[in-house]
Amino acid sequence: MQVELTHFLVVSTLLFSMGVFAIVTRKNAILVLMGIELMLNAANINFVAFSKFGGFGLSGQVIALFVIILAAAEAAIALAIVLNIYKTFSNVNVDEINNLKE
Amino acid sequence: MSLISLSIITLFLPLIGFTVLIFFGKRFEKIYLFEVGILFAALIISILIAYFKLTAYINQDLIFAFTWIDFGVTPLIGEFSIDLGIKIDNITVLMLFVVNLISFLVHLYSIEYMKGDIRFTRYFAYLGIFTFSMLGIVLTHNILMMFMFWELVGLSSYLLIGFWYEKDSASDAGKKAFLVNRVGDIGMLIGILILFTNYHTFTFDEIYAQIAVGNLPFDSYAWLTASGILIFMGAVGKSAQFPLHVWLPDAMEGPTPVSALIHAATMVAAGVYLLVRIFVMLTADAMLVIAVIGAITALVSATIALTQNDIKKVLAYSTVSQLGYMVLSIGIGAYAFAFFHLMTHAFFKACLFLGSGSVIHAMHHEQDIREMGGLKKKLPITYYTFLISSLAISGVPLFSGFLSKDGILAGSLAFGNLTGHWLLPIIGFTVALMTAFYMFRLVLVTFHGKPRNQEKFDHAHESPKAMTIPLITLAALSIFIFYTPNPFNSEAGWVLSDWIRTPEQVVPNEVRFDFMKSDAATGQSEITHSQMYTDAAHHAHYPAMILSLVLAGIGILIAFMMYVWGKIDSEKLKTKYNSLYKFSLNKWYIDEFYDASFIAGTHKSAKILAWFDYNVVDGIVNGTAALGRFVSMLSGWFDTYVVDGLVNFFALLNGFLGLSLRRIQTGKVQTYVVFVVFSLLVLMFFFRPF
Amino acid sequence: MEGFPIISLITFIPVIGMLVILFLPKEKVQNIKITALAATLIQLVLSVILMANYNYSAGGIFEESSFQFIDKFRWINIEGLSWIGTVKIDYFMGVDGISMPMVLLTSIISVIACISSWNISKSLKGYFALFLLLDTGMMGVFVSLDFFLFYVFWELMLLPMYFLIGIWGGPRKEYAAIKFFLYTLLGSIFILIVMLGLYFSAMEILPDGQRVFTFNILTMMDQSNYTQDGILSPFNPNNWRMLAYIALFIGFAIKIPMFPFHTWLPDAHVEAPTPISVILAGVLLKMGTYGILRISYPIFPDITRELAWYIALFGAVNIIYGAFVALAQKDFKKLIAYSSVSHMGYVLLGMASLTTAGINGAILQMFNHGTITAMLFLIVGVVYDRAHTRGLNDFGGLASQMPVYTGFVTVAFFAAIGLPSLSGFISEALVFIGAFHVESIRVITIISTLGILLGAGYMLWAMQRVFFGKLNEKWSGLQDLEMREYIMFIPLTIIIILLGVYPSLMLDVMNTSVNTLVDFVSTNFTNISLGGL
Amino acid sequence: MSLYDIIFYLFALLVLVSAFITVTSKNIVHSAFSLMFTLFGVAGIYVLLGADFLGVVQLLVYVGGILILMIFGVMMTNEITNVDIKTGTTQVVPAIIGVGLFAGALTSMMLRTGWNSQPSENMDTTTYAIGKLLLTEYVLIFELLGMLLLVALIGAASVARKEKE
Repeated sequence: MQVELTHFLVVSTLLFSMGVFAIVTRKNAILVLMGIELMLNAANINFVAFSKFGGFGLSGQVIALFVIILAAAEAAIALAIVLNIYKTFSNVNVDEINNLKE
Repeated sequence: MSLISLSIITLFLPLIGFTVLIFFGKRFEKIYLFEVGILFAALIISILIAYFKLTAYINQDLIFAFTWIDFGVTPLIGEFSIDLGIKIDNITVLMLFVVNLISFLVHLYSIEYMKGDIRFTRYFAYLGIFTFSMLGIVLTHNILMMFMFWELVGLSSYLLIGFWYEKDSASDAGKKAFLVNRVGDIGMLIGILILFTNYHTFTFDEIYAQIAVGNLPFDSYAWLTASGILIFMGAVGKSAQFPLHVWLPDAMEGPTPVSALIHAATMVAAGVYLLVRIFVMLTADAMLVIAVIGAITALVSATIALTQNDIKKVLAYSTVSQLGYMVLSIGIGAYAFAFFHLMTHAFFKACLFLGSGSVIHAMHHEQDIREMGGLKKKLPITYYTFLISSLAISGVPLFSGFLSKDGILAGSLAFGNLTGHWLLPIIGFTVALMTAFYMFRLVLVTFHGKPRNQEKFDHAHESPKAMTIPLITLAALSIFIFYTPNPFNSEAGWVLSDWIRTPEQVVPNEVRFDFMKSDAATGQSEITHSQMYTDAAHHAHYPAMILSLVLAGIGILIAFMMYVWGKIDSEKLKTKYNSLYKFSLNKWYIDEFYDASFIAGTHKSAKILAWFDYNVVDGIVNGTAALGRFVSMLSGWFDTYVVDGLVNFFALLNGFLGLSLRRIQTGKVQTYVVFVVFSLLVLMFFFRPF
Repeated sequence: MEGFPIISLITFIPVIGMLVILFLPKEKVQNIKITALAATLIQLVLSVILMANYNYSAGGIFEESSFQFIDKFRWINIEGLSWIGTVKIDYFMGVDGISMPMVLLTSIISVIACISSWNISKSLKGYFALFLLLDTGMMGVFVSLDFFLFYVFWELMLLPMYFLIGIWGGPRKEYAAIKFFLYTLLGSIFILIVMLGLYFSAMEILPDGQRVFTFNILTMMDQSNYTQDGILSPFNPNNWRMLAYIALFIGFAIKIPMFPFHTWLPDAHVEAPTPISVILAGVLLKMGTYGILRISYPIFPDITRELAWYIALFGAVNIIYGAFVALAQKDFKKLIAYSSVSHMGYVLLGMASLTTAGINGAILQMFNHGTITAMLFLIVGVVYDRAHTRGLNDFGGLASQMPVYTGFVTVAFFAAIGLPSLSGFISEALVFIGAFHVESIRVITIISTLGILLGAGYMLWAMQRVFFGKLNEKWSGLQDLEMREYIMFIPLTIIIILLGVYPSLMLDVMNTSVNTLVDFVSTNFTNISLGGL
Repeated sequence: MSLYDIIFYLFALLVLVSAFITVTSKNIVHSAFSLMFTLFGVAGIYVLLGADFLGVVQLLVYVGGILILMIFGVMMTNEITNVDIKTGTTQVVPAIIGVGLFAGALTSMMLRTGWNSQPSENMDTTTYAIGKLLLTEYVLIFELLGMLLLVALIGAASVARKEKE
């Protein structure tokens, strides 16, 4: 079976689903973050794949590059927030931090 | 300097005095001397004016006028403007002299009389503004300006009567004076309006010129008569004629020099002065009304004066009575005597009041003559001046009162003869009798006999010079020699033969008295302008003189018999004619009648209207508001329970749904993500491309 | 003065002051007060400049060319509105002899009221901001020559007044404020209806030849500008003009206030703080009579002639009724309030005469009543500030305690009574002269003269109760006037005496216009036959 | 099956397996390490897709930067002495159902869509072209991202810093 666009897309879909799974199930905030990274990577794979197969030139790659930069920034901020949460609640378990309820 | 500028100066001098005293009165204690000095200057100037006018310009009137308000060309009545100005004729200068002289003497007198009063300079300021307003009345050449100054003297009278406003009776009297005068002024105002509406001018001479050419108000004699009577109403108020005389006796609450100046000599005579001014436009009917009012006034007040015990009240009623004489005199056409009596009365009545002031001063503000007696020894100067003035007012020969009063009585007799109105002379002579009686009652009870209140008597003492000099001056002026060389014939004197001329009336012949008709007139030299009337008056002269002498003698005799010789017991008379005595003592119950009718009626209607205002007019407003509130309450109820009820129902429904959905809200982000995922699935299902 | 928008400046100076005040912090009490005073003072100075440059021989009333200091430009310009067509509204201001005295009065009273507001302590910033807004509203009413603009200012004045009474007033302030507001609003509705009726009846020809409906008051005065079938057109044989006149009259009469629409006045006065009472009596009441002279008379000369008798009748009722009710009052301020009702009756009577003297007297009476009543309310304010009561029977003998104050009171009271040499006399006299001249209302005039007796009655009685008699020991601590009060009283006293002695100062200003008005009202709109009514 | 295909499947397997370990591992350190492999695999896929520059960047930024950062985060938020760094899971069952359905649906969509794919010819190096693009067409976004990074840096520093006592 010749590797085509669909293959890449399936891989990215599965990777994305796993990211979602991580976000939904894990208690630790850092793991949630990792899930997000997975999702971003999945999206990036799509960008690059479309860039190659869709005839869009290099734009997809450039966007992917931007997404990486965003991810880096996001990771930095998010970790800083996690540290802060830790300082406040003495843990980083997302399910115990339900201040949004009230 | 022309006489005009001199008279303007003398007009404004007292006003300057008033202004200075009002503004600087507190700072300088002696500033009242400024006012007295100013009055002295005014007196000198008025003497100069009188001298020049009566010599150089004796037959020439001086007029100065300027446009006060210019209306330009108006659409309805064309060009018109309101002019103010002054007119100087013989009457003016005489009056100017009288006012300034008495005013100056009263100022002088007041220095001692008012000494120690807390509002001493204010008193002089008020006198200043009074003098100013009075001179304004005297000098004016138009009726509007006269009305304005008329009101201003009302103001100064109000202020001076209520000068001791701490006493309720004083402030009441001031208010009463002002309001009663206003009643008359309303009539005067309407009269002025009638004239102005027809002639578009306020100037006396222009109005008379129009009437003279047969231009009648609203083309009817009735309106001419009406305007005359209405303007006379102003005089009724100011000169305290019946039925508006009630304010004058009450006005005695003011300081006594004020009573002398304002309520005896000058201001109350302004009414007569007004009549003198409008004499030429009075129709026969109007004159008859005036004569009757004058006669009634003279009679009513003379009867009241008989029984009063307050020295000032007696004098007040005698003033009203004498003013009645003057008004009567105008009414019967004895123009010259009216003005002559005004002058003579001004002097002797001022003297009487100042004399009474001297007595009151000596008796420490005791005014009841029953507490006096025997003061002759203690107050000789006061006594003799008082006596001279009493003789004058009683119509005893050699004194001024005789000259003028005799003329009036002769005139009334002639008038009765010519027209058949005999009641007028009868009243006139009756009043002459009463006058002599009550004046001598006053003199005898006050100065003769034994002191009734020994303590007060012991403390009595003659007044200081500043008070006696005016007394002496005024008493001297009550002697015949200043007016005529012949004590029995006033017409021989310079006042009547040279200075005062009766002008010819301007009203159409149809509405004049027969004897005043223009064909009955014969030139300017006679006192009454009408030959027929002059003849009649000459015929009546001796009978009137003899009759009045006899009556005055009888009056004085009765007074002596009652109060000196004790031949007639006054107490017995009192009990015998108790109801009559009470009637007179209570002033014919006129005040009570006014209180019960007009004043109570006004207050009652004020209360009713106020009630009407609060409850009906405002009630309608508030009722409308209440109705509005009720409707809005109804709609509010509808809104709350029906319209809003529906809304609330949905809200409740939502709330219920929300409550049940609330369980989903865990606050955990992850749960939300699960929902997102599920929702995405659902969306994907719905929007699936296959 | 060509090109310099002095009228607009006079009108909007207070608004500028208001903006400045709004930017000031509320702790800077002194700055706020001084700003307000400066705004009103500048307004006064400009008004005096206006007066100095005023041409006495220009008539105004109905022709734009003889109005002075005109500010005019298109304000609202909306084209092609479905059935209404083009809406063009002018910003049109100018003065003539009728408005000039009112402009001067408004600026004088504003300054006095501003000084009188000095001891207001409660939320000062809001007070002065509203006060200045009120000033603009009043001034605008007196200079507007466009009905729409007039109406805008008329309403603009209402709102600050409501708050000034409702927030800074006495114990029943809410009641009084709402009553005032609703009552005046009711009148405004009548005015609005008539305004719209007139708008759809009169057309203006623009320079480019286009005919558009207009709110221009001067256009509405010319018979030839009316369309044949306009609802308020004189050519229209229905009676709408009569009804419109009555509606308009009621709208203005509420402001005067005319019996039986007067009951808001005593309540508003009693509850309002002193400076607001001063404004209310000094300026606001004049807006009603001014409106009648400016709008009702020249736009409806036909109806005016027909109904003059009734106006005179209501004038007489106002005079007598107001005086009687005043006589029964026990509250000093209420007494003055009812005396206002009585005095405004003279204005109505004078206007109803349709003669030069009568209308001159009416306008002069408007001015004089403004100054005199302002002073009377200040007088009540002085005694209320010190004694915290206004009951006439609570006092007595104040003349001994406060002699200077009593002096000013005497001037004001006698001016109100109509004593010659004080300003009240001449205006009342002119009113009587004018009214007596007209045969149909002569009897009414004679009855009205009773008012001067009753007026003297309640004034002197009040004077006696408050100032004469023995001094009540309770009041032996009352102070006489202070400097600020002198500053308020002296200018008013000077005006009162000056106009009493030489009324031509004011009469010359208005006389040409009044002549024009009388001529206009008695000659125009004549060839129309009115059916019925 | 060409070499290209084999390499793709290897990398795909690496990515998916290590990702699975990442999301399921109880030990957070294991998760982190398997994430490294995932990222590495993704980098390989990039290279396979002809995005060599991006693959390098992926390695540098993710593996060299983000991952290190995360491990630091793990260590700073768990007591390091506690060797057993484990974390719990929650709502596993709904997640499995939901995510399974989601993945299934998405995959089926991917498979059933008729992609009009036209593989472009391989470029020699993309670095030059990307650099050109960055400084021409995307220069604004590029600059903005630069700003964003700066802001993120400062923000992270300020959020994470110790509060003053």
